[in-house]
Amino acid sequence: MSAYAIEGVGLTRRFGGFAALDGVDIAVKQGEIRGLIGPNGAGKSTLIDVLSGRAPNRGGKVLLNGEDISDLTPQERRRRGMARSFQRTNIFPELTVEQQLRVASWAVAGADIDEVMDELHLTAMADVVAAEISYGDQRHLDLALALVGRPTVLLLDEPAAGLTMEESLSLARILRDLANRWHVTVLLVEHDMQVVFSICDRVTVLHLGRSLSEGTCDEIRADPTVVAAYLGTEA
Amino acid sequence: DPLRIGVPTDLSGTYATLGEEVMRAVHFAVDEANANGGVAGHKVEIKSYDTEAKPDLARRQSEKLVSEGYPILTGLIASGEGLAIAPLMERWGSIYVSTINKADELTGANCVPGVFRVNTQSAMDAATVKPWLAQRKEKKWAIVAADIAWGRGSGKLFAEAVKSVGGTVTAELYTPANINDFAPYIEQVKKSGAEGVWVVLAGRDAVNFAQQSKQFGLTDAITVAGVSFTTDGTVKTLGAAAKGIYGIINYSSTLDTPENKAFVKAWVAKYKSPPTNFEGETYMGMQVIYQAVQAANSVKPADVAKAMPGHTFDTIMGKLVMRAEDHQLLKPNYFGVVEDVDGTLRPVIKTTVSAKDVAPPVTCKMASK
Amino acid sequence: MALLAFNDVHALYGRARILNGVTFAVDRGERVALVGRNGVGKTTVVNTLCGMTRIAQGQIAVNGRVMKDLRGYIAAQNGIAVVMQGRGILPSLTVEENLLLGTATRRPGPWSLDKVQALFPILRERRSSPGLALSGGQQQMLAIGRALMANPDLLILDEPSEGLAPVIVDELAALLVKLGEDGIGILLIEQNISLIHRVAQRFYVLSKGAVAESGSLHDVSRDELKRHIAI
Amino acid sequence: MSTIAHGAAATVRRKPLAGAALFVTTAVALAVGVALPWLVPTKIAMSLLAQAMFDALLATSVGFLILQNGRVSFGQAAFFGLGGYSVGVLIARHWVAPEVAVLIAIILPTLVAFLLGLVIARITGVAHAMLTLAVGQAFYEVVFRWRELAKGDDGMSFNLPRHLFGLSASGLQDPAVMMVLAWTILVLVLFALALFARSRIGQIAAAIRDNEERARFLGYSTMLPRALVYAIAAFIAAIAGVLSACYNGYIAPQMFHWSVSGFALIMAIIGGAKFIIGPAIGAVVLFYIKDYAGQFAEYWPAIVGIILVVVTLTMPRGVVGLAATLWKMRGR
Amino acid sequence: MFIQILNGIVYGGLLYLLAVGLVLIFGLREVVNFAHGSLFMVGAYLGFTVAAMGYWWGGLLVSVVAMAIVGCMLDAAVFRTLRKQDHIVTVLVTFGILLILETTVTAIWGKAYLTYPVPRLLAGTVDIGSSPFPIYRLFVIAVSVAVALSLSAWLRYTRTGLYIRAASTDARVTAMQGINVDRLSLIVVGLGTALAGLSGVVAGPLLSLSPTMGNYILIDSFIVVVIGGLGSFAGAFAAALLIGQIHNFGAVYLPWASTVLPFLLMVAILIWRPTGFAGSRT
Ligand SMILES: Nc1ncnc2c1ncn2[C@@H]1O[C@H](COP(=O)(O)OP(=O)(O)OP(=O)(O)O)[C@@H](O)[C@H]1O
Ligand SMILES: Nc1ncnc2c1ncn2[C@@H]1O[C@H](COP(=O)(O)OP(=O)(O)OP(=O)(O)O)[C@@H](O)[C@H]1O
Ligand SMILES: [Mg+2]
Ligand SMILES: [Mg+2]
Repeated sequence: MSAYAIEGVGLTRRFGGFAALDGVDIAVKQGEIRGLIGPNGAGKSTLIDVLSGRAPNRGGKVLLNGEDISDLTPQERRRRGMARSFQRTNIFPELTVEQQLRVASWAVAGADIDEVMDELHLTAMADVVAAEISYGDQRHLDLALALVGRPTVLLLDEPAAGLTMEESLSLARILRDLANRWHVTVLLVEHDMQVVFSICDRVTVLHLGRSLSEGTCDEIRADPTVVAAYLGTEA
Repeated sequence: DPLRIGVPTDLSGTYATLGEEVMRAVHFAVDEANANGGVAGHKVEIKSYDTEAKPDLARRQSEKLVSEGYPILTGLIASGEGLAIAPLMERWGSIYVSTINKADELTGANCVPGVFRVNTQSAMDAATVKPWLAQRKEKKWAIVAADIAWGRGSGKLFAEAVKSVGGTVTAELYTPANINDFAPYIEQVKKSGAEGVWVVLAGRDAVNFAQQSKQFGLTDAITVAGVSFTTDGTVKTLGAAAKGIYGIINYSSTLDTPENKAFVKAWVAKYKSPPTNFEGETYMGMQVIYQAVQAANSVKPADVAKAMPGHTFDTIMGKLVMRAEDHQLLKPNYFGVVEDVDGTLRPVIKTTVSAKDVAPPVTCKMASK
Repeated sequence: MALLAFNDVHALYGRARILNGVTFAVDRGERVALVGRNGVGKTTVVNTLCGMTRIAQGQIAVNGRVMKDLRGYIAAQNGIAVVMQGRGILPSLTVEENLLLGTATRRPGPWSLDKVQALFPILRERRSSPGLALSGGQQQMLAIGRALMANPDLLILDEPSEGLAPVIVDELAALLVKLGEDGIGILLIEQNISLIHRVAQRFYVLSKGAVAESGSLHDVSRDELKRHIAI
Repeated sequence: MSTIAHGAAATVRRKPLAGAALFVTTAVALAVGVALPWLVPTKIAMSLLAQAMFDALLATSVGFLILQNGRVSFGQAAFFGLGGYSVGVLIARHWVAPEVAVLIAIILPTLVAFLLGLVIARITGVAHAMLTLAVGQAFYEVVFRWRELAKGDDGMSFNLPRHLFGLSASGLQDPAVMMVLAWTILVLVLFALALFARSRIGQIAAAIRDNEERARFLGYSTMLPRALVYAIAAFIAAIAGVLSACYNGYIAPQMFHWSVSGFALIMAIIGGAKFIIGPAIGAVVLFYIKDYAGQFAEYWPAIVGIILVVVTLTMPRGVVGLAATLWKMRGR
Repeated sequence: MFIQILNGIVYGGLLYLLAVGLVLIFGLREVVNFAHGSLFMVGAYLGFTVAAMGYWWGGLLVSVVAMAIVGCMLDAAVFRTLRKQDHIVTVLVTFGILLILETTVTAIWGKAYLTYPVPRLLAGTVDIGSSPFPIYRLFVIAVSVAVALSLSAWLRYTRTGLYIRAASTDARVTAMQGINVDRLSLIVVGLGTALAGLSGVVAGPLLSLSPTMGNYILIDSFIVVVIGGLGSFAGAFAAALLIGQIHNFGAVYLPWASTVLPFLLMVAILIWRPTGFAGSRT
């Protein structure tokens, strides 16, 4: 087995003449939580899209546990253990919370959903159709759909957005737990620096479609270019 | 007990205008009979349902009429409707007198004891063409026909007729039903260099084709003739655009027989305008039913059916025989042209082809039970 | 006279009662935060103002006038601009067209296309790309820019920091403070405590469909506020 | 963290008919079917009921596609007609044993629909409706013009064989027998659909209907389940077509016509397309409304039109939707 | 050949006039308007009645104005009431309206086919490449091109146009910008229906009038709308011209398949691009 759970080599994505991703390399070790930060429009979501098979990848390669999965469909990637959440909530509006989590679990051999519902405070609204729960709860649900069946690689696009501060921290705890206990590898896009710096092993900074720098949290926090371009007073 | 006639017909579908004519003629015949004390003492009653010219609905409505006590049926328009109910006559214990269906099969391959046809079938129309064609000077003909069984059959027979009189067919165009724009076809007729065009279209298609060819100057440039094309209804709609169009006429109010003159007179007195071809044919169907009832001296469909084959009927077209072998009424057919008659345009009969000359061959193998 | 005042408002979605007597007010030049847990009904407050729920009881007054008929466009015509949760970008319209929509009420004021584009340069750079093509954070900027284009008296922002990079959140904080100082009322619905503290002067805590707590932000620490929200 | 008890006051999911209730209802409905010949007074009433059942099957097929796939079909008559034509042509030509003809007539449309489903199911909304319309009309044009197959536009009558599956086939044209048969088939179909909706594959299909992209990211191939729903829907339409063709002893291109599909859709919506039983109820209601309006000769369309407008304005969720609402209110 | 192309443009133009009304109404109210064909038919009958008195252009005006009013009423009474319902439910209502309109027209004008006169000004033919071509058909082309140009300009360059495009994408968000979407949709549905009236009058002299005349052209118009990419005006124009040509050349070169060609084209285009020519709507 490869040392890297998920690896992207030379990832590129263009819209017309504009390169949203311009040959980005990224490699995340087994069980690592990798933060992915960068200014708005840096290409973070696009990177997740390319890794997860939502967007076509022109010219680069995606490796999952050392195996080239560039040509696989999203469903095939999911069956190999890669799961993702979405920045724009992407749920099943007409199904109840429980129904959709159940459907999610069937895809991965009937995993248990009670734990996920519990952790993400969805139990109380198990029987409510998703269109009628609040935005924050929908964000929870989106994340829960990704967590069902404990994937080996998790690609999360701003999971803490829309959550209360306290919930963000509880989310951070869950992720840390997943990584430590189950060796789940996480690639985490997040603008909430408290979350990023509290749980990430390493952080990659993306800027204008390129990887600007990579390092431990402390290294990144100390990098003046990152502070100027991105962190501001959060540093 | 009354003579009860069921009239399933198209009141809201493709042929709703014909259905309207059917109903008018039926009402006329009923009122006339009842004013004279009924038919052989039986008061005449009718009931009608809308079939939308759909076979399955024709079946359902006919069945309803029969079950409600109206076992003598008439008035269906589309051939498919007639063909759909024909096989059911025996089971329902009813009879059907066809007055508008043109498909040869109805009294040919698909004939059954309970079905009788009073109107002209396609084969009879075809036999009418040749005598007319022989006397025309146009030698190059184009054909524009509806792409259905009737149009294809008529078109083919016309092409054969043209060849048999030494002419050529320059274009054979079959148009889908209910299209809006005939321009591409008109353009092709023009380009083919035809001296005449033979049109096998009915209803809306006939009107649209005639109107658009007038606009393109086709009608003025070459001879236009057709079958079912110069019905009274179409001519009325088209107005001046119809003038000078030739065509097969199955019935015309201008027909010069004493019976017809009396009928037209009574009709005009009631409706202010002369009867159309479909009205004439439907009326004839009612005449046939009445006389069969008189002959049978019964209103039971089985008795009426027995009285029909071989019987000679006294109709507005003269004395006509219901052929026993296939239940087709042997009637004459006509060829005419649209002309101004007393200030209104009407198809006027120019050539009469006798019943004997248009009689179709018998193809029916009636399983007589 | 308050710009916006809710007086004991009870509101329902279908049969589900979400607001249970909400009372609060925002005045000119005031920067007010509305906070509360997920699903407590903060967005419902905004939706109610925009006529998207059924009001069973209570009143909403804008500029001292009690609103009888609350339909979607009425709040905006009364000088209230909303940055919606989920942003409400029109995906097939260009960025510039999205901004121009903000001026539908034709209210005069300091904000123009130029000024908004100067504030968020990306909105100029991408002015002719469809709204759909923007990244999440860029869409948030567009939503804020569009609300500014309306030159509102009252600006309501439903979780505006969501998806924004920290530097931009800094800028947003400064902007909101400045707007308030210019006399505009600000109603800020937020989860980001630090942003609340930087921007707002007063706060209301929503809980169980009603205002459970309120006060001045000078008097409470971040931790206290967090505890309030968690009730 | 405390649970969010308050906010979750929103609508609670409609629990599907509990298992036992479903079986009991089905059993009762089947028993009613057996008793029908004693309940229905006249032959013509039986004949009408039988034909209403054909409509109910077709509408159920359309409704099922909406419910499970979220796709509006404007061409379900294609499978109705295909079933009818297959059985009619094969029996008339004596190409295969009549039993085989019936089987082919049901399997062929199902297969065709499955293959079509693989291609067109990814298209949604109005475009999908138009596509299915195109498919239906293409079949219509073919049988309309292919005179050698079944006499083109005139349609073709055919005689049933003496025996079918060892039973006397003439019963198929007897209103009493056909009424009971069609009723029983409808009940069984509805029962099977209810089971399908609760099954795993049924719920997965519902998820795919709701959000196809996310379903793929959960690991599902979305093509097969959708095509399967198409196939099931076509299967039901084909049964209706076979029954109708056998009962009438006649097939005509109108079986494929878009107006048949359109009316089936209307029936499904009037009844309530969000309920499995809705379309069947809608079909029966509309069938009798239309039959009744027939008394008003050519004015019947206006009567039906007014009823459609009134029904949709007053009960947008259909007859069954209204009934469900009333039932809920009674519970309060 | 050239004449055939011209004929294709005539039919395409007619389809465009009808389709663009469908697009307008679909955009704002998300209503798939099955009554559109019968509104076209009513427009034709209204115009016919006035034209039969000798005022051809008066008929045009009366029809357009009357249909605009009908459209506004339809929007206020029906579409507004149903705006929160599933789109499929509104289809049912429009179908009901279709049935009512057809029956009403039958009761007033009868079932017989009527022919609409050509205005004196546009009667006769001109020779195009030595073949006579009706002047009236050139007029049809002119009308549809004029409508296409002015409509796109209006939608592209005016504020109301912007609001309409916005409301067609998301009525809720548009309303929150202070735009009265109900009033906007009154304009839009009124306009769309007026265009149906206009096309009814314009088509009148080409076709015969009957209560069901709308049904024979509605499906072609729907195909145009779908191929164009729902809600797209430019797409509808391109699609209308394409279908017009297909219709003509199909009749000449592939007569046996001419009726299914538009369908086949639609299938091909949708499989290639599931949202049609210009579709980006989701
Ligand atoms: N469909 C598209 N067409 C054109 N450009 C696009 C499209 N989608 C994204 N982009 C552009 O690609 C760039 C990267 O977008 P992406 O969504 O990956 O940013 P991001 O890093 O996730 O930003 P954010 O933090 O705001 O979510 C942005 O400049 C965006 O405008
Ligand atoms: N359309 C709807 N129909 C029924 N109930 C709804 C609807 N929208 C929201 N709700 C319910 O109303 C409650 C309040 O929702 P709201 O969106 O106002 O919460 P919020 O405070 O804004 O939460 P968040 O912080 O997650 O955005 C929630 O419990 C939700 O379930
Ligand atoms: Mg992003
Ligand atoms: Mg909210």
